Amino acid sequence: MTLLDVKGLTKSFGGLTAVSDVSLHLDDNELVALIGPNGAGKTTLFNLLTGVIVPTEGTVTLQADSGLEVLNKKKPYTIAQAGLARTFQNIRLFKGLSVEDNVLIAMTSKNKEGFFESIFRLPSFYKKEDELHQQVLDLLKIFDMQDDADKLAKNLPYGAQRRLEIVRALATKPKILFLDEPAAGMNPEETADLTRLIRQIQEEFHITILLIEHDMSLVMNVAERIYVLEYGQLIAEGTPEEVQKDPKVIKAYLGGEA
Amino acid sequence: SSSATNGGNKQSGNTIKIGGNFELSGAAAAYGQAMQRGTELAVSQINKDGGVKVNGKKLKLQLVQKDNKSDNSQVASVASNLATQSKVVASVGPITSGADLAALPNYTKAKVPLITPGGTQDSLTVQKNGKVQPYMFRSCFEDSYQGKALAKYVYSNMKLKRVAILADKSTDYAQGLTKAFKKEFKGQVVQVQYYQAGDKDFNTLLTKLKGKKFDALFVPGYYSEAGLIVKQARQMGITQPIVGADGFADPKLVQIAGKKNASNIYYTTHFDPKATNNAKATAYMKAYKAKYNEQAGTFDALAYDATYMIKDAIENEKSADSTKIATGLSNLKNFKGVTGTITMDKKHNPQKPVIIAKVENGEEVQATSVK
Amino acid sequence: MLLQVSDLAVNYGVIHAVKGVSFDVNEGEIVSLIGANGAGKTTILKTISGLMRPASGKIIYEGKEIQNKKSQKIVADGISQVPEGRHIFPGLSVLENLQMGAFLRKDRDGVKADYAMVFERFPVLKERRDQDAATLSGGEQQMLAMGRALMAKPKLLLMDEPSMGLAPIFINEIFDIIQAIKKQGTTVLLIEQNASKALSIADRGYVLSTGNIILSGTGKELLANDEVQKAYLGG
Amino acid sequence: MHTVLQQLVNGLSLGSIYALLALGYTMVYGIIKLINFAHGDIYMLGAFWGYYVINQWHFSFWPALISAMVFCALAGVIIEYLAYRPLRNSPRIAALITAIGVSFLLENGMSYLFSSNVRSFPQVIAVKQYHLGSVTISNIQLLILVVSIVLMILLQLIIKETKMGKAMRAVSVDADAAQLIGINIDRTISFTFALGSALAGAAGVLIGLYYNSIDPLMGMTPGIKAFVAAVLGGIGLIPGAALGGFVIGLIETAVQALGFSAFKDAVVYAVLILILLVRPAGILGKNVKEKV
Amino acid sequence: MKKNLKYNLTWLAIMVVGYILIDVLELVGVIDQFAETTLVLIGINIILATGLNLIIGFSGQFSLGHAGFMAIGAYTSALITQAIPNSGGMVLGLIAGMALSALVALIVGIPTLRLNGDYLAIATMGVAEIIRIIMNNLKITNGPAGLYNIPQLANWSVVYLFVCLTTILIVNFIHSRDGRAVMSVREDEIAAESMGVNITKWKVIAFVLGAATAAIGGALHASYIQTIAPNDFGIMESINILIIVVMGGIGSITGTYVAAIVLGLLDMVLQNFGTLRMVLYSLALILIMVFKPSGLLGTWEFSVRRIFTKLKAKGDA
Ligand SMILES: Nc1ncnc2c1ncn2[C@@H]1O[C@H](COP(=O)(O)OP(=O)(O)OP(=O)(O)O)[C@@H](O)[C@H]1O
Ligand SMILES: Nc1ncnc2c1ncn2[C@@H]1O[C@H](COP(=O)(O)OP(=O)(O)OP(=O)(O)O)[C@@H](O)[C@H]1O
Ligand SMILES: CC(C)C[C@H](N)C(=O)O
Ligand SMILES: [Mg+2]
Ligand SMILES: [Mg+2]
Repeated sequence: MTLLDVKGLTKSFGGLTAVSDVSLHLDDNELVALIGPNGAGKTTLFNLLTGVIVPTEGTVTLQADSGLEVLNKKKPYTIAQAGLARTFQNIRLFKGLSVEDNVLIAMTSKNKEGFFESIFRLPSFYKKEDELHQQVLDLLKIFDMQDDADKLAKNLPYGAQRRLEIVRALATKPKILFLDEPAAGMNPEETADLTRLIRQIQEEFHITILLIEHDMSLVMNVAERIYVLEYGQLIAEGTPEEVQKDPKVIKAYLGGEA
Repeated sequence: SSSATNGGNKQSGNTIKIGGNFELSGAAAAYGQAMQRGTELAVSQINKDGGVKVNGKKLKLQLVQKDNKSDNSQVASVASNLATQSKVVASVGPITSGADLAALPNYTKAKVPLITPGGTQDSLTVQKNGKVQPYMFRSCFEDSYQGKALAKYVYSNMKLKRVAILADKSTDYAQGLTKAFKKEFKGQVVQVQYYQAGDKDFNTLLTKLKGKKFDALFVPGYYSEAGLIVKQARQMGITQPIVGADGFADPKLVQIAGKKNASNIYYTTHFDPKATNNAKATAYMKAYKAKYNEQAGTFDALAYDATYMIKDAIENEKSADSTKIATGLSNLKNFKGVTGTITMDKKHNPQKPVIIAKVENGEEVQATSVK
Repeated sequence: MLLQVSDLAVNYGVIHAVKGVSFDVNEGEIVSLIGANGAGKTTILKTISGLMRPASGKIIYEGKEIQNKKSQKIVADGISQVPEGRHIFPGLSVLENLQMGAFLRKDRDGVKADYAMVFERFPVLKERRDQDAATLSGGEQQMLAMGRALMAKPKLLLMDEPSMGLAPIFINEIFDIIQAIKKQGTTVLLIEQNASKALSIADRGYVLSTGNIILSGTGKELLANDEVQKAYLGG
Repeated sequence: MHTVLQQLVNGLSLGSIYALLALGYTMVYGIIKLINFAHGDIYMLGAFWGYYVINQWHFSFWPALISAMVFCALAGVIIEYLAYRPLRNSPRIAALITAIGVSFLLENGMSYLFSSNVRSFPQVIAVKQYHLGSVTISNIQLLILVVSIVLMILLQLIIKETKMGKAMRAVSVDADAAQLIGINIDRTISFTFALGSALAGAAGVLIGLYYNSIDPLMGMTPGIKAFVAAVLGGIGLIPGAALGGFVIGLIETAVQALGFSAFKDAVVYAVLILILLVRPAGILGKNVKEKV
Repeated sequence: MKKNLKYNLTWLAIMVVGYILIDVLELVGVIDQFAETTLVLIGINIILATGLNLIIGFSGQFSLGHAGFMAIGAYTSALITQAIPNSGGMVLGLIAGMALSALVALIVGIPTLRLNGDYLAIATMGVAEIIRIIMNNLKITNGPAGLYNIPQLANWSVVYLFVCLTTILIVNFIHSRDGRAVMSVREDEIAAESMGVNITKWKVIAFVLGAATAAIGGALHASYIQTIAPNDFGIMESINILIIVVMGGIGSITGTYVAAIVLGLLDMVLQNFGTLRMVLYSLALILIMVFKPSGLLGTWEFSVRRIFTKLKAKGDA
């Protein structure tokens, strides 16, 4: 079943067309990778899909419970509430807040605490807070971060920060998760851990994942399907095996050995 | 839960403590510092002359002064500090009406009279129900008093029928003057324009006025802006008389305007050493110059008088208790001050002659006493 | 010996990030520092460049102690750096960024020749010459950071994870470029997560773990080392 | 018609004063993102310096002007060294509070030492009025106008063309990276303060001469107006500061000329807010959206 | 659940004990009129500064216009209590002041809160100045002379009560879903939005809430000082409140308390220094900021929960 359908998505910055007429689709519970040379427009595509920037042209539709939902031109928070979550290429955690708060914030829209309920500290407030606290701990446990709950995000080591970004995105209870270079700055061992984790998330949460990554060991290991972008255009699509052999991809991206 | 309900502060020991609630910093510091100088001069002269006579004994004055930052919260705080901690029996200042209003509740609670050298707002001395404020006094004119006098003078003596007004919109002083003037003036007010205290450039407003027909320009406001207005008006070729109130009565007006520009200027004032035979004023100006090495101005003189009014009240009542001083102040009669001979009216406003001074080429050339 | 670091210790407040590290770099070499996240690699480079002061230890460059010198003096002496996280100047164009790289240089002709050299090495930068550097893609910014460092015409080039975020095809190219830089006579001190690539082009290497050097040797030796294989090469 | 022309002249000459002050404001902001609240008070120092040297040492105009610039440059550098440098790596708002503290200190220190009285500035240049048709303009107005324009061009050249100017831009966007290419941050920032404060010093003497009235609090209101002007034009930009200054001068004049003088400042702020809503980074400012 | 009850009761106890303590000290004469004035002024500053801290410290929006909202509260309640000079009027005045202030904050907040950093600061400063100028020109506000003879319905216990109420309001707000959403805006707007947080909404809510508490502070000020004028609510007043917030530590309510008290006491002591007063004050300000750039307490917060946990840990050991 097609979950997200992207048609003719285009974005130009002044004279430069960073994303040009891209059409793609993501199916339910699929793990797809997006690769391409530096500056190909991958991050821009993520930004378009999540509403951080507004497309010049094209449509994005989501198969929501209530039928089809058009997402382009919507605000990022509505898109996030509709079930699209992401991580950032340059980590953007809430640095000055605790790990737990980082995750709790992602639950804001699903959290039904009322203003007066919390101002007056009604018993129901504590009940809801306790439940949330438990949910956060459960999530953190999956990533082996339960002991970091009270630490400030900025004090976490780099690798842990990347993982926290993923936890935070998951806490929005997304249908689709976009990961922008989750393995950047990790050493091979950490990357291997991450690979396992990504698979686990996909299964456990039954979500669709679209992943940008330059580390081919990760991509070829987990992706079911791969899109390849160059100069803003899709130049190839297929299984890892197909893509790896594609001469266009080799020439533009993989290079001789890979 | 107050310790001062027993009837005000009693004088004790060999000194009489009076308070100074002064605007020494903040926006009104220039006025507050003038008030400080006038008060200090008066206190030192009184003490040099032996002090204040109470029941045959001569007691020295002690001035307890505090800075209120020209901030109303601090004004109130200083008032309670002076009244309840220092236990002063009377207070000089604050000098601005707004601050007086903020200080008054605390002084009233402690039954300590407050005498302001500069709070000119009409309603300052009356309560909401129309009764007089028992502990509020002033040594200056109230706004309407001068406004009226000026309006009469312009119409009747100068025979000018068309007046343009350039008023300070940010002070109640200027607003009060404007209102009183407009009410009293029998001629025509052709135009009213506003500026804000602190403005420096009046060319736009003056250009606008220049096109209108008027016989005199009335500038309710203080010398710091009025000086600039005179200067810019004259440079622009506005030659009509410029009239003002005691806000003009400071040597700085001429300094800022420049001698040549300061011509054809009329203003109401309290004291005038030159034209009248006021020996007190002349002596004061000399003493002031000797002590501070600069020319005296209105506000220091008013503060000086305020201090002497307290002395007078004490000596008349033969007691330096705060409630007695209040009584003494409300009964003040024919007090000979630097700023005129003062009699306190029922509303605690000093009755004294208004003098109209005329300035030509930076020099005061004429002074007329009007009623 | 071009650079000699001895017993270097650096703290962030109470955190001891580098705890008595010694290593050296000979003229004309590529020396690689590898180590896990948080091992203290970036901190060492910052200290060499004079952005941080060591708690103890010495840094000797061309026979002179530089650990207490100001950064501009160190740059003037010929050490330049491609910092972690790129730190290009946003708001300035690509070309202006490169100009800034040559800030201390007085030889106009040399500078001109070097623009050409950089543009040749990184053709994308030429295409994006007048674009605001802030809007470059991650990889493009990395190239710009390298180009800018080269514009200073350094004797010693410090590189902090230059391959981070680069496409595979470009990673190879980057390492080629590093080798080319060496051939031109510039000495390189290289920090990399991509340990296998780094060690394969390095003359010598050091392995850093929580602020201490635990292994050293030639690039080949380290590549073959079991421990290194396990911990850093995913083997 | 001739009043309109005259009002235009009035507006421009008022605007040139705001512009002159805004230039220094914007320079300091441009490099360390500090709202230098004390800038207006440096201007006051310049005016008092001019007052002093003309009265006591009988300086003529140009020596007074130049010595005031030097004096203020020094004052600026010292203030930066003592009060702002220790806070360079602190939150910006902490530095702002320190700047407010410095502003209070200068205002009240001067008031303590020399009393808060208004005093008249010695008239070293005799005022001459030129009548061009029906429009009157004085030699001092012209002088201010010319000086602000010359300074603006000069500053723009310094920033765009000189090495120091480039260093200033680099430091302003990324101080660490600037160090890595060999820029001396301390010197660059000191230089900026010196330049900005020298401008304020020049403004102090010129405006003192023009209005002939100076006092320790004289920097407060113009300081805030200059800040508004800088923001209106696009803070950190030299032409923006000049433009902002002229726009405010013209608006104030227009409002007064139309008879709403009581609402002069309110209109200025309202226009400012409206412009910011349309152009969130000021008239000339580029609204750079962060790349994600 | 029991634990939470314990914490809340402890807080309640602290507040009641504080009240009784002041009351007793007043009865035995340790706190005289002057000390009481000082306490009340500190209390009002706490109310003003906690509200501003919510806006600046927690939502990260740099507002320089707090005095404007304070003015709205002050004028509204002063006019109402002049007409109805009893506690009913006071309550009505407070509610009306808060409502009006919140309404104005809503109207100006929605468009202006899109601005960033210093641009927002100057826009809010402009709003406050416009409010002040309007007060200066309206008939009902009595122009530059302002309002006087305002009945003194706010004594120290009323101020105390409102210090407690606003603190509870703001602290509870911060430590809830809403407060976290507000803080995420401060930390990173783009990330917050991508996590489903409607940043405009939360910015405006924090701004409106802060404005409403500013109105409380203004109303109490008007009632206690009994006179108000437009000039009381100028840029300097906004700056004075800002100073409390920053000096205490941005984002620390405890810090706001400490700074308000320190500055209040400083104000009290410095009265005696005459013209030197503000010189000393500014020196103190500069020195504190130079030596404690993150404010007296940084982001540290007093917490009953933490004390209990510590005590428990000790007991266990
Ligand atoms: N706001 C912008 N203004 C102008 N150009 C932009 C902007 N954002 C991105 N670009 C340009 O669009 C192109 C695509 O950038 P994008 O960040 O999407 O690349 P990417 O595929 O994610 O690359 P990388 O793998 O290096 O992160 C780049 O050439 C970049 O310079
Ligand atoms: N500004 C700072 N304040 C406090 N601690 C810091 C700071 N910067 C780095 N550290 C700590 O110092 C240690 C060394 O950090 P450094 O950045 O040098 O590591 P690295 O080897 O470069 O790691 P990476 O591979 O992640 O870049 C780490 O524990 C880190 O948390
Ligand atoms: C000293 C003056 C500025 C005081 C003014 N007359 C007032 O009523 O407030
Ligand atoms: Mg990218
Ligand atoms: Mg590093």
